[in-house]
Amino acid sequence: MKLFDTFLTGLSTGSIYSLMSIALVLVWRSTRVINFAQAGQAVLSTYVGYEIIVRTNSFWFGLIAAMIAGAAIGALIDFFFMRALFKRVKSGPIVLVAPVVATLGLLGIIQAITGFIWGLDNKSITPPVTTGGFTIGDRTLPFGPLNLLIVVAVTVSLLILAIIFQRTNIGLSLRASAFSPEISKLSGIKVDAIRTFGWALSGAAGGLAGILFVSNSALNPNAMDVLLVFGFVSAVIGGLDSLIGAVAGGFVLGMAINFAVAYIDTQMIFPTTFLILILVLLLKPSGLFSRSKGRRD
Amino acid sequence: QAADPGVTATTIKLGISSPTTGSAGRVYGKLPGAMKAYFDYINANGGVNGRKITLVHRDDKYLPTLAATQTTNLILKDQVFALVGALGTATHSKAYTAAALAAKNVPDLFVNTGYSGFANKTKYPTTFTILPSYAMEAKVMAKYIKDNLAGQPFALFAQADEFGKDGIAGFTAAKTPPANTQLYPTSSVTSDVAKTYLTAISATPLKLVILFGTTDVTATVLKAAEDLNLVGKLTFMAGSVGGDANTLLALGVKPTTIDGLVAASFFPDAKDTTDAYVSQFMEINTKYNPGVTFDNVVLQGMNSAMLTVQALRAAGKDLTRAGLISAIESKGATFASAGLVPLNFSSTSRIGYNGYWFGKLNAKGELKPATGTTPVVYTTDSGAGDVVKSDYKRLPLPAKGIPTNS
Amino acid sequence: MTLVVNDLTVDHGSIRAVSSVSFTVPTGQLATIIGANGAGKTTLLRALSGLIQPKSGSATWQSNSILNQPPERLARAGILHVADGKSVIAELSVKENLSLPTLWQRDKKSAKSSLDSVFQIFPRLAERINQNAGTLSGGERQMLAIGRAIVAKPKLLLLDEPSLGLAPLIVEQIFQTIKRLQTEMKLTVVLVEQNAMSALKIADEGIVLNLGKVVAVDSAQKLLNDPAVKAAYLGF
Amino acid sequence: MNSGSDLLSIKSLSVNFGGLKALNDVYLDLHPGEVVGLIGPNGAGKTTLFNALCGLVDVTNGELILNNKKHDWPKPFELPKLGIARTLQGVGLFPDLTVLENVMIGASIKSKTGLISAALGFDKKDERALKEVAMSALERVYCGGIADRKANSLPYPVTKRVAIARALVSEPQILLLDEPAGGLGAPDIEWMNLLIHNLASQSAIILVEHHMDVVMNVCDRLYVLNFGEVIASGKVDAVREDPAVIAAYLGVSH
Amino acid sequence: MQSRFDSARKRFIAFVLLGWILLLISDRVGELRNYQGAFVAMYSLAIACLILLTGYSGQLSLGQGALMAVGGYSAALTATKLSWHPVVALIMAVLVAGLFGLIIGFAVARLSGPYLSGTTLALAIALPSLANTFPSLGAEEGIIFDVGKAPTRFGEAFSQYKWFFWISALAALISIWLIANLLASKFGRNWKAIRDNQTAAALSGLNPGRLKVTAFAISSAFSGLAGALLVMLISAVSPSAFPLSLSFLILTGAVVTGVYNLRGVVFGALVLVVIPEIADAVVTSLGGSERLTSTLPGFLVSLLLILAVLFTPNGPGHLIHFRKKNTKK
Ligand SMILES: Nc1ncnc2c1ncn2[C@@H]1O[C@H](COP(=O)(O)OP(=O)(O)OP(=O)(O)O)[C@@H](O)[C@H]1O
Ligand SMILES: Nc1ncnc2c1ncn2[C@@H]1O[C@H](COP(=O)(O)OP(=O)(O)OP(=O)(O)O)[C@@H](O)[C@H]1O
Ligand SMILES: [Mg+2]
Ligand SMILES: [Mg+2]
Repeated sequence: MKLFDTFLTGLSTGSIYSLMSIALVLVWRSTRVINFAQAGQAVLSTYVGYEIIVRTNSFWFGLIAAMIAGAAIGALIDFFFMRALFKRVKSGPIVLVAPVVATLGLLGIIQAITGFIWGLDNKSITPPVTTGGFTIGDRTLPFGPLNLLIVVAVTVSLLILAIIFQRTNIGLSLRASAFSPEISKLSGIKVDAIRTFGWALSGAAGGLAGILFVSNSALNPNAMDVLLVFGFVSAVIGGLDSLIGAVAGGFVLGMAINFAVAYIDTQMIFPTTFLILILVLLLKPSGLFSRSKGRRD
Repeated sequence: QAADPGVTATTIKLGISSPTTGSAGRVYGKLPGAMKAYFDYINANGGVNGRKITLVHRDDKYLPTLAATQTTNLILKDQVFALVGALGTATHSKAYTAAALAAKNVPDLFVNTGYSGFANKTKYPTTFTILPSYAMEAKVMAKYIKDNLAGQPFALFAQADEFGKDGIAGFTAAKTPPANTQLYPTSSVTSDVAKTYLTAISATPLKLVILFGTTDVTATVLKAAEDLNLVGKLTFMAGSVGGDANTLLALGVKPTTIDGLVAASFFPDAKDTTDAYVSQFMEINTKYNPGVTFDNVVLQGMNSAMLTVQALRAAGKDLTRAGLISAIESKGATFASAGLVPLNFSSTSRIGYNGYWFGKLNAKGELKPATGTTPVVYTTDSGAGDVVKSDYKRLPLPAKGIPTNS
Repeated sequence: MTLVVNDLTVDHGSIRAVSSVSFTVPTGQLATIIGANGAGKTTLLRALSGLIQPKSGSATWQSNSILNQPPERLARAGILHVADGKSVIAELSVKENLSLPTLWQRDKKSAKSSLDSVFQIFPRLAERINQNAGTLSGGERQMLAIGRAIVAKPKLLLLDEPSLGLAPLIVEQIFQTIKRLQTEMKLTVVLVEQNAMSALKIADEGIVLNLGKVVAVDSAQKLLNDPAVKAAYLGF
Repeated sequence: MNSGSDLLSIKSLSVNFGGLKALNDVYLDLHPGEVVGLIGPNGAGKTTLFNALCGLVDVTNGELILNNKKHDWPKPFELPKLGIARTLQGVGLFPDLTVLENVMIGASIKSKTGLISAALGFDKKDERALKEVAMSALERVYCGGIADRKANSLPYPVTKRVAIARALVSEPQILLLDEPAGGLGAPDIEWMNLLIHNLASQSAIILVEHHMDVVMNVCDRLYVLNFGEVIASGKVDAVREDPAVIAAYLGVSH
Repeated sequence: MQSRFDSARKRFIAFVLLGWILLLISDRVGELRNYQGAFVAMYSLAIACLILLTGYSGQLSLGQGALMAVGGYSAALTATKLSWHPVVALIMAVLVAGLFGLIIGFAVARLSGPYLSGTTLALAIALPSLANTFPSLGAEEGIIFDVGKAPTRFGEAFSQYKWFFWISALAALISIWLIANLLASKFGRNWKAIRDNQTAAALSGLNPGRLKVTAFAISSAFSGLAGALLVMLISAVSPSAFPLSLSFLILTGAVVTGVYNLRGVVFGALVLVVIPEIADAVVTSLGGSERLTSTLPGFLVSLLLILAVLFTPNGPGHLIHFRKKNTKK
């Protein structure tokens, strides 16, 4: 029973991590940037969704609004900021560092702005379905309609993204633009637009993650900080370049953490995160779903 | 001898380092504002011995390093006369030494922590804390459980730091150690973690769960209990730090869930407008702190500010740091305060309040006495001393909330 | 209806790489730009394909200015540049590399057929179709880069040292292919080469660059036989 | 063949990449003072053979004999100790370092300075010695004058020479050159010809190259690879007449 | 450039001079400036460690805070639990953190780019929280690290803060001098080589794995010292003294410095200390609502950070470096 219960909580934790992880992987795939601002973007989009929910009384309008807002914010960041950054930062070890620092700076700015507009206190969003668990006999499972909704959202996002990437050429354009903007441009790919699209897509995923996550907890400017770390670790576990990997990484981490909490100790959350990550990477240094590397000469 | 910094014929400068941003800022961010509001109110009514009080606030985000530098800034740069209302164990314990408060004999008034370590006068010679210690809280809880809940065994879900550890020490001192203890790192309790915890507890015969942590964790656990349909099956008790009804409701806990939640407190209920102190503070809040809703944190801030004003008055016209400290030592126990439990300042005791009463929240979020109609107050110490029922009657509110003591 | 370059000057910071270069390539002609290392050949091509902004001068293709345009727009207009040094995306497979120029094309069928023609020219690529381009041998990468240009069905092809690192037999074959593309597809080609002899053999016209300046423009045949040019710049 | 004086001998080397047999049962011998050319069509496996010898790919099967002693396939960083040095097909200079520093990297096995003496600044003598050998290696490729230029500011032909200097500074017995003339113009090829001749006086060389004039000029013997197998080997003149080689690689014009 | 090979001596003289200047300054400024100066010295060291690791060996670490925590705990435990001399405690911080870095380095040397960053990030959140699990590590109140008062021969008026500054500055000066020597030696060159082209470096006889581990261990050792200094400055060690934001702060300092060389570390560190002050001053002078005052400092700091990345991505240190080169030509 405990095993099953833990599995279920792992599933629900994992699905939230997966959503964040997807958002991070999308930006990574399109620009080779780990977007730490995603925590801020997602929160800001969620506030927009919150305002819509307050005004329309409809969770679903809010969800759509959050995704649209997320896409817009992502696109704006790329358009006005990341493009300029990449123009200025081209080579050397700074290429590793500058985007990280830049997105951290963005995170700070977005959090300050949300804090200024909405204040620091908690807001809550009433989810469209009950958060209560499914009941079997006299037992209530630690997994209910909202958790199911989130799992479904992950699955649907993954499917939609898969379709976008398989059916259209956007996936390949994204990857090509990220790996070599110059060759992509010479092949006629509108690299700037494609990258902005990647950011927008990621922003939408972040908005979705935000509003679903907040339905189960509370909304404040720092609401997604911890989730960002777990999302990043999930993405790294999964291999950063693959959406399936992002989702798998999220579930691996979610399961690992919940089993550690259930069978060892609550205090094991952060140590488990580190241990599972280093275990995976010792076996596969570039994540579970990485493709084989190029030659070395 | 040169005069102490921060006092002139017409002003007194006080300082506070506390979080107003970050995750702790969300919980305690209103504190400095509330204190400022009360001081403004006093200033508008003539100040203290003709001096106007200014309060310099510095945000430490609840980080030890920042607390150390910000407190040092308060002393060296802002040249404050005394500190008042600093917040947090991890933060203030570092700030105290780093800012050399002891060497400079800077009064460190009404620190908002229940960590009993601050009562150590050799280590913190200028510090007075305000909250009863967490150990006291645990001991009083143990007593309550024995008297009202048939002494049933209980599980403890507590923050993995001084807060939780002090609590365990208290329960152990009361000879009722928790049957099951789970410590958790701050910021890690998600709804799934809470569910895992509650599922595990519900598999044991334990029916009583004590939550020794901040209100957001209490909320997460209660919501998990709702989801798992355990609200009726388990009884929850929250410590004074984690039982703020407003916050619980704002975080989406159902009114029906908090209805009946047992919570410890040493203050009147912040919603109780019939309480003289509360209604006076509310009035000040409306006027001098516009747009900020009145809650436990605001109450706490105003109360500390009011104690500060009394301390300053008690120190007399010739205000010195040493004088302020000895004034609290000698007269602190007689200050008017909103607390329903006695103040315990003396030359040997540095902990302000030293007891608790137990209430039950109702669906509106009001804390009503758990038994009878008036709060039953227990007092104790942080060590092995007994828990005794107190018939303490607090002093009446000074006229208009403006102290006139000397 | 030609490529007209007039008084083009390009700087790399303080280094003048291309200096007042002018030449004309009529539609359907194959011009080769030759010259020693560092003569400015690559820089010239990069300016024509929009990868760098020139300092001054003009360049038009079919009477439209092509300078300072985004490279992707020029590519879509049929101006295709195969950069030097195995210009492939190492992290993508051979197939993905080849499909880059088709991503934005509507006509999927013709994209498919041009893919087939690439495999006909370079059967080795067909064998490596799912391999990451990064694992290809140096020569295979060069084939892939040229293959990508063929798939794009350009109107103006700018080739930078296509023979680099290729085996003699393949070099022959590539030059033949370029010639064939030019004649069959009515392609205009600007071919930058170190291998001046082979290039001049297939070219209609030769442009000799030295230290960023045009030092000789003439029909390829004449250049091949001009002993002065030979001795001074071609070294054969 | 006098295998007793072999500097290097590779026997039945196979390298597989997944299902692909990049090298299959390949052999190669190198005698002191010799320049051996390794030629073959693109993708034949020439670079892979170098990679196997340098520990950059996993060898599926095969035997390595160095100075008549059987030897494990080395790790890349063990090569200088074994007296082997190599240039890369793609030049591979360190862009952020100066020319001199690039070459000093190649000589780093000569430096005995430990971490602690380096931290205390006691590495002057060692560094001076390193600098001296690096300078003399640069002189050998006629690049002494540009020692302080950053590597990423060099013209292409010069980078090729610096790369060679970096390889020969460790005074290798065996020098592996992967397309040293690739991308060079006619005058520079001429020049490279001479340089390789000079180098041959000190090291045995294995040369991979597509410029036939260079190959024919400097090589004593040739091995021809096709589809990962040796299809011909022997004296230059014999091999260039071999019909299989002509068909697979050279074409009729040579 | 010719001076390269007697630069070690020059560097030594420069550091001694700098030390003298600092000594003179510390006498002339107040307690607060001395305290801030001590922080600047501590941050300088931490930034130098990150520059070694990231700018030179090419390993981007988001977990410097964890390495600092190891040093901080080692120092505090040595001084408080073993009651050894504070100097020994500082040396212990270096040794233990170095050993820790060595072990972690072995585990992560194979990782590259974001995989390494992710792992170090996870380390940064995991390691400090572990301290709460072991009672002997003092939980949140932490373990005191008290270096004691300045020797009496310095006089009565010698403040605690000046003493902090002296210790911090001396430790940082010596350490940064050692690091600067290393970076100017073959090690610095070899690290750059494996960073820029691992294969070519390996073929030249450099063992990339070993070099990376060495870089990690050295960076960790001196980060440990920086951590011990931090803990000295705030009087005690506890998990929350090493939040993720500390690691990010160091990273920011490195970017402001320019990750390529040490030249601007003091400037980078100064920025970390001064910018919040400036933001504070701006907020105080603006006044405004509670919300504004609580969010504006964060906003200003982030804005400055972003402007710094956008307009001097290689840091002012790099600009100076660059200009010198150009004028020499
Ligand atoms: N990015 C750059 N920055 C500075 N100078 C450059 C840059 N690219 C090229 N140069 C310089 O511009 C001049 C022309 O170089 P370019 O690459 O165009 O010559 P090339 O004729 O293509 O030579 P190669 O035959 O070697 O390819 C050279 O002096 C070169 O050093
Ligand atoms: N890491 C790898 N993974 C998969 N295939 C590889 C890998 N490395 C090489 N190959 C394949 O092995 C074959 C031999 O490659 P190699 O680089 O040795 O060729 P080469 O003879 O050097 O050719 P060139 O003259 O074009 O440089 C090629 O077909 C190449 O695609
Ligand atoms: Mg070129
Ligand atoms: Mg090759």
